[in-house]
Amino acid sequence: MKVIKKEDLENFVDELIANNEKEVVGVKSKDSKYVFDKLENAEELELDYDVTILPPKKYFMPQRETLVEYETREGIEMEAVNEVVPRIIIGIHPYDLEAIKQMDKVFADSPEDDNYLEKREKSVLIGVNMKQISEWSFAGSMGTATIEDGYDLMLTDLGDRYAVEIGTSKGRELLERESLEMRDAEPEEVEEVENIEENIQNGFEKELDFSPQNLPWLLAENYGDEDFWEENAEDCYSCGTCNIVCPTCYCFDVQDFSDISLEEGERMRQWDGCMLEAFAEVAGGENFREERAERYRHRYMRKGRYLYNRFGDIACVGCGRCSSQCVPDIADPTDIFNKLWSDKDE
Amino acid sequence: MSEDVDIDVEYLTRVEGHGNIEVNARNGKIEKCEWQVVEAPRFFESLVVDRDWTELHHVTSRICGICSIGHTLASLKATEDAMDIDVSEQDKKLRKLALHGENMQSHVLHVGYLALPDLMDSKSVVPLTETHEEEVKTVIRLHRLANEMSDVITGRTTHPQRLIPGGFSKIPTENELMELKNKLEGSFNDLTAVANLLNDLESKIPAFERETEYISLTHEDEFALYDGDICSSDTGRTPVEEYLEITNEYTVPQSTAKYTKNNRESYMVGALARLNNNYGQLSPMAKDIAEKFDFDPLVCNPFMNTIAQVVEVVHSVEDSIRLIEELLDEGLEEQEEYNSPDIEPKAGRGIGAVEVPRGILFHDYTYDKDGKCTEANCVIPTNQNHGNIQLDMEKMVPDIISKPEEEVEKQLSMLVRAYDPCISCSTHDLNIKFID
Amino acid sequence: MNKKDSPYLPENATILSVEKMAEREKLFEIELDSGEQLGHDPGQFVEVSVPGVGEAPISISSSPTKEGNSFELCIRKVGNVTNVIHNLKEGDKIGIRGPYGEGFPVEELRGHDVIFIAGGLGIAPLRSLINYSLDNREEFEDIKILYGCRKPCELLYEDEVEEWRDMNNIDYRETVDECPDDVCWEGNVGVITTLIPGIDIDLDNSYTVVCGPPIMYRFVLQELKEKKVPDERIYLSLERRMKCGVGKCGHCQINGEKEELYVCQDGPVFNYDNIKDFEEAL
Amino acid sequence: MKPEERPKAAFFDFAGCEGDQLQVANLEEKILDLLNIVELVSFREVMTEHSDDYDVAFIEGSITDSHAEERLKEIRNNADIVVAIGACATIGGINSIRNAQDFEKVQERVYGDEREHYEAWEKAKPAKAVVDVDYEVHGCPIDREEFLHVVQSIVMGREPNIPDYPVCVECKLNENVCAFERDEFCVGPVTRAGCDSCCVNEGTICWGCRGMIDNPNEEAHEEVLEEYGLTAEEVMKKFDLYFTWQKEAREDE
Ligand SMILES: Cc1cc2nc3c(=O)[nH]c(=O)nc-3n(C[C@H](O)[C@H](O)[C@H](O)COP(=O)(O)OP(=O)(O)OC[C@H]3O[C@@H](n4cnc5c(N)ncnc54)[C@H](O)[C@@H]3O)c2cc1C
Ligand code: SF4
Ligand code: SF4
Ligand code: SF4
Repeated sequence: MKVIKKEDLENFVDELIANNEKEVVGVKSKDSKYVFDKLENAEELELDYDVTILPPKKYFMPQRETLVEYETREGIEMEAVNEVVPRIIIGIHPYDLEAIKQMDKVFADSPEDDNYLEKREKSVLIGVNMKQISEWSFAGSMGTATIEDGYDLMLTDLGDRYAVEIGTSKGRELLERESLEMRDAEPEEVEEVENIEENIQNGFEKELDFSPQNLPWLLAENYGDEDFWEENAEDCYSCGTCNIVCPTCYCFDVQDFSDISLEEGERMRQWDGCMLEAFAEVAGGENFREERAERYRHRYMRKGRYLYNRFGDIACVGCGRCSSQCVPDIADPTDIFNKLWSDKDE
Repeated sequence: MSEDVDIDVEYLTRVEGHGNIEVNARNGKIEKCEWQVVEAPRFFESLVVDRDWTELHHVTSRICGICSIGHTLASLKATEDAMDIDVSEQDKKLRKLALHGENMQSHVLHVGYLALPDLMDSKSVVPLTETHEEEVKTVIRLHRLANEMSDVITGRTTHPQRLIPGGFSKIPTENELMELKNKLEGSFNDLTAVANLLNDLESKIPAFERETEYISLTHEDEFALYDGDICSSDTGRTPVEEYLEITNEYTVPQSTAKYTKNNRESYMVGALARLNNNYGQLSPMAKDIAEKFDFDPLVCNPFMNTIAQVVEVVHSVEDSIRLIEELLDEGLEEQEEYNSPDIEPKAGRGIGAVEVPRGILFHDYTYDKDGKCTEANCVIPTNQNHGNIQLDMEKMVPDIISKPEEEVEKQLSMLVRAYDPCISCSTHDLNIKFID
Repeated sequence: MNKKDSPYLPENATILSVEKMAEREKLFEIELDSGEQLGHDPGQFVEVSVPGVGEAPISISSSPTKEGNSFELCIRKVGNVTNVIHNLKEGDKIGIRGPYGEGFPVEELRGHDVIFIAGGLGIAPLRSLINYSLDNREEFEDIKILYGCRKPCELLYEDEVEEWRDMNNIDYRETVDECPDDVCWEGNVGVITTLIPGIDIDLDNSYTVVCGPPIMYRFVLQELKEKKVPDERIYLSLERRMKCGVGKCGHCQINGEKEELYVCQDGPVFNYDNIKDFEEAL
Repeated sequence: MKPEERPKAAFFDFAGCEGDQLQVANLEEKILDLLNIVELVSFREVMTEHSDDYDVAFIEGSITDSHAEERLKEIRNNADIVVAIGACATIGGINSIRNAQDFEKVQERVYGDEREHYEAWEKAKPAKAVVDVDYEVHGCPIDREEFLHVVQSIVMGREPNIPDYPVCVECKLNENVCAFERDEFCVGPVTRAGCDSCCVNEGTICWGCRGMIDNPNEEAHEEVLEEYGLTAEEVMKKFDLYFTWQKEAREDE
C-alpha cells in the first residue's frame, strides 16, 4: 500500500489529463447529483460522493454504439465497428467494481463480445472507498461495500492523504512516473484503512434481513405468487428506469439507421430494459410478458436468481440506484426481498 | 388590356398561414379588392385562461412556429411585469441574442426562400436549387447559422426550451459562445453575397409608394428589439403600458380580420417600420448595405420591407458579435443546472412588448394571486399589418389593373409577401369566409 | 477487426432462388459468398440481415444432407425485415449470421421411431430434420409425419408433400382446419390434434418432435399426454424475440420455477420435460 | 435499399403554428439530399407550384372545422400514404386545451360579441380523428431527425422505429437529474419517448408534447403527482396541456 498527499493526487490527475494519452473521466457533480464525466481538471473531481446517476458501465457498453457499418451501393458491404476510447476512470465505488466484474463474465462468455471487452481492456479503473453512503444503498448486505480486487488502483481517504492500493500491473504502471510524490504506507495507515473499511459496513440505512445467498431459492419459491407481484407492480410505469440505471443490467436492442442516401448506415445497439412493454413482444403481437407484474417479477428474478444460475453471482450489488430513481418508489430490492423473506415464515 | 379581371388566389403560397386575395373588375371598374385572412381560429387567449404562470410562455410560443422565440419572450416579459420578477443583465443579453437569432432565421427564410423566387421569376426555391445552386447554398448557410444560434442560446430552433420566467433554465457555455462568435464573423462574405444579389435585382422591386404611419419599438441606447417604448413615425413615443391607445383594434365589414389604427386608417409594422424609426442606430455594416439601396427614411414603399430585412440580418449579426464580446469580457456568471428561479407568484397585470421579425408584438396578461391567468390579450404584428395591406392594395390595383391578369395577380401576391405575413399567428381573425 | 472478432458481423450471402409457396411464405435458397457450407444441424437457425432494415432469426429449413453448398429458409412475411426480404429477388444480397442454437438431438433419435407434428409454419424447421431422416432412412425406425394448416392453400412445400404422400416407407397424414367449398381436398378436415388419436405410438421406442404456433403446443401436448407419451420423449422448437442470437441481448430469456433458459443458446429446440414447468415457455 | 423512383410528396397545413414545416425547412443542406429521395410536388409555405398527383401527404395542424375535414378527406383520397406531423396533427396539440374548456366561454374570451361569425368546431381534432393516418411524427415541434427517419423508412418500405416507451428511458440514458428530484413535476413517465428527452436536457421538464404512450399508467402517475404535493386540479392541468384529446378518445373506447 502506498500513500499520496491529496494535493499530489490532484497534480497527478491534472498531469494525466494534460498527458492526453487516455481520456480521463471521473465523478463530477450535476445539480444535486453526481455523474461520471470527462474531467477538464482535477478540481472537478468529487471523490466524496454518494452514488452516480448512471454506473460506469456506460464506458464499456455505451448507451448507444455502432456494431456494424454497411454500404449497399453495389451488393452489400458490412464492417464490424468498435469505437474504443482508452480511458482512466477515477472514483469507482466498490459495488460498481463488483458490477463490472460481473459484466466482464457476461461479455467474455462465448461468443466473446469484443465491443465490450476491448473497451474494458483499454480502461484503467481507479476505485475509491465510500465516504458518503447513499440513503438507498444496501451494499453492506450484498457484500459489495468494500472489495478485494477488480480495480487497478484503489483509493481510501485518510484526511489529508489517500491510501493507494495497487490491484494490477496496469495500476502500477500508471503510478510509474517521476513527478509523482508517493511513499509506502506506515503500518498504522494500513490499519486505518482496515478500520475505515470495517466502518463502512455499518453505515447503511437499508439492509437485507437475510443473507443474499438465500435469494435464488427464495425467489424460486415465490415465482408463482402472482398476487404478490401484481400488488407490488400496480404503480409501475414500465419506464425501465430501474433497468437503465442498474450497473448489472445489460440487455440491449439493435436497430439499423441509414443515412439519407439510403445507401449506407449503421447498425446500432442501445440499452434496452426488460421492464419496457415491448421487450418480449414478437411479430404478430404475441407478448410473452404482457402484464406489468410479469415484467416486474422478471427483473427481480433476473437480479436474484437467473444470472446467479448462469454466472454464479447475485446480479444486484446493492447500489440503490433503481430504488432512488424510481418515481413511484416501488423498485427497492430490499423492500421486495425482505417482504418475501418475512412472508415465508407465515 | 383587360377590362374584366377576376383574381381568386385561394391560400396564397409562400406565406405563413392562410390568406386569400380577391379582386374583381368589370369593364375596368373595380368592384372588389380584398385581402382576406382565412386561418382557422385557435383561441389562444382562451387557452391560457386558468393556466399556471409557469406554463404561459410554453403555450403562447405555439402561436407561431417562426416567431416562437419572440412570442416566448413577449409572454415572459408580460409575466415578469405582472409579478415584478427581475431578470439579470446577463440574461437580458442572452435573450437579445435569442431574438437576433430568430430575426436572422425568419428574415433569411423570407428573403431567400419566399421573396427571392419572385424577383428571379421562379415559382419557388426548388427549381433554383438547380439553376442557382451557389446562391441557394449561401442562403442555406445563413439560415443554418441563424438556427445554430437559436439552438445554442435557447436549446432548440423552434419553440425554445431554455427561456423561462426570470431567466434561463440553462445557459450556453463560454466555449459555445466563442464558437458562435467565430461563425458569425465568418458569415460576412455570405451576407455581402446576398446583399449584392438583391442589389442586382433591385430593378424588379416595384416602384410603389403610399404615405404610411410606421410603428415600432424605440430605445435611446440601441436599435430596439427587446426593450423600449412604442414609437410612431406620425405621433412619436408612447409607453408600452398604453399599447391599447396605439393598436385600437376595430372591425371593418369587408374584411375578415381585425384591423388596427393609430393616427391614420392603418399603420405598418416590421423591418421597414423599424428601419424608418431607428435608422440611426443600425450597426455600421448594416448601414452601408442600406445605403447601397439608397435607403433614406422615411421610405414608403412596402416592397422595400424585404430590403429592410436584409439590412436587419446584417445588423443582427454585428450586434450579436458585440453582445457575445460583452458577455465574454465580463465572463459568464455560472448558474445552477436545471435552473429555476425562486419566484413567488402574485396577482397583477403585466404587458410585454418585443420586436419580432414581422413587427411589434404585445402580450398582456392578468393573474390571480396563485399565479393563474384570468385574462389575456395578444396583439400580433401581422394583425396590425392587415389594414395596411388592404389599403396598399386599394391604391395599387387601379394603377396596374390594365396589365394582364397574371401580372396583376403576381404583383398583388408580391405585395402581400413583402409584408411577410404570418397569418397562422393572427390571434384575432374574424369571420371565416371562403371563396366559392 | 475481422469477422471472427465480432459476433454481430454478418457474412455476405446471395439469394440463388425464390419460390412463392403460399400467400405469406416464400422459400429462399441461399449461398454464402465465401462458398463454404453453412454447416448446420437440423433445428438450428440463422440471423438474416437486410442492411437498413435489421435482422430476423429464421430456422434453417433444409437438411444438412442437401446437395451443394446452399441452404434454404422459409420466411413468412409478418413485419419489418420479413416484408422487405419478400421483395428480394434472385441474385440479391443479404447478410447471414449463424448457424446458432441447439438443434434437434439427432444422435438420440437415431434408431428410434420418430413422429413429426407440424402446424403451419412449424413445418419449416421440422422439414430440415424430416429430410435429414429421409436421406438417412435406414438409420431410423418408423417415421410418421402429421402436418396441419388452416386451409389447403396454406400448405407449404407442396412438391415434397406430394412425394411424402406417395412414399410407402413413412406414414404421412395431413389435415386442414377448414376447407372452402370450391377447393378440392382429399385429406382430413379438423385441427391437428384430431390426427393424433389415430396413430399408434410405441411408447418405449419413439420420439415426438413438435413445432407450431404457441396455441397448437398447448393442445398437442394435451393429446400426447392422453396417449401417455413420456414428457422426456417430446422435443419442441420455441420462438422468442431475439436481437443478438448469441445469448447477450436478454430478449429471448424465458422464466420458469426452476431455472431460466435462453432460447437462442439453450434452444430453440427443447426437451419438453425440461421446460414444462416454465410458465412463460408455452 | 434505394428504390428506383422517388415518391411524390406534398405538405398540407391546417390549424397550427407551421413550426413543423419550419422544422423541415430547418433541415438546411439536408433538404437537398431529401430531394434526392422524394419529389416535392406541393408545399404551400415555400412553393407556388402545386399538384394533386402525390403519393405521400404530410399533414400539419389540427382539424377544427368542416371545411378542413373535407379538405383532409380529399387529401386522403389522393394519397397512398398519409403522415401526420406535429402534435396538432397527431394528438390535437396545444389546440386541444380548449377541448376541456366551455366553448361558449372560449369564443367569448377571444371574440366577445362577435363570436357568432364562426364556423369552428367545439373541439380541435387530430388528423386520425377524421381520416386513416398511416404514420405519425410526434412532437411540438417535430424532431428533424425523426422526420427524416420516417421519410426514409417510407421510401425504403420499412417500418419506422417510433418508441412506445416513456420519455424517462431517454432521460435516464442522458443522465438527467429527474424533475421529481428537483421539486418539479413532469409527465415524462406517461409520455412517448423519441425526442431524446430534449426538454429535460435543456433544464426543464417534459411537458408531454409527444402524447401519451399506448398503455400509460395514468392512474399511478396521477397518484404520484398528488403524493408529491399537487392538488387534484393541478394534476389535471398537467394532463390537459397536451393529452386532452387522447384522454377523451380513450374514454370513448
Ligand atoms: C429461433 C427462431 C426461428 C424462427 N424461424 C422462422 C422461420 O423459419 N420462418 C419465419 O418466417 N419466421 C421464423 N421465426 C420468426 C421470425 O424471426 C419473426 O417473424 C421475425 O423476426 C419478424 O421480424 P420482422 O422484422 O419481420 O417483424 P417485426 O415485427 O417488424 O420485428 C421487429 C423486431 O422484433 C423482433 N421480433 C419480432 N418478432 C419476432 C419473433 N417472432 N421472433 C424473434 N424476434 C422477433 C426481431 O428482433 C425483429 O427485428 C423464427 C423465430 C425464432 C426465434
Ligand atoms: S419499477 Fe419503477 S423504475 Fe422500474 S419500470 Fe416500474 S416505475 Fe419504472
Ligand atoms: S438492482 Fe438496483 S440496487 Fe441492485 S444493482 Fe441494480 S440498480 Fe443497484
Ligand atoms: S425528468 Fe421526467 S422524463 Fe426525466 S426521468 Fe424524471 S419523470 Fe422521467
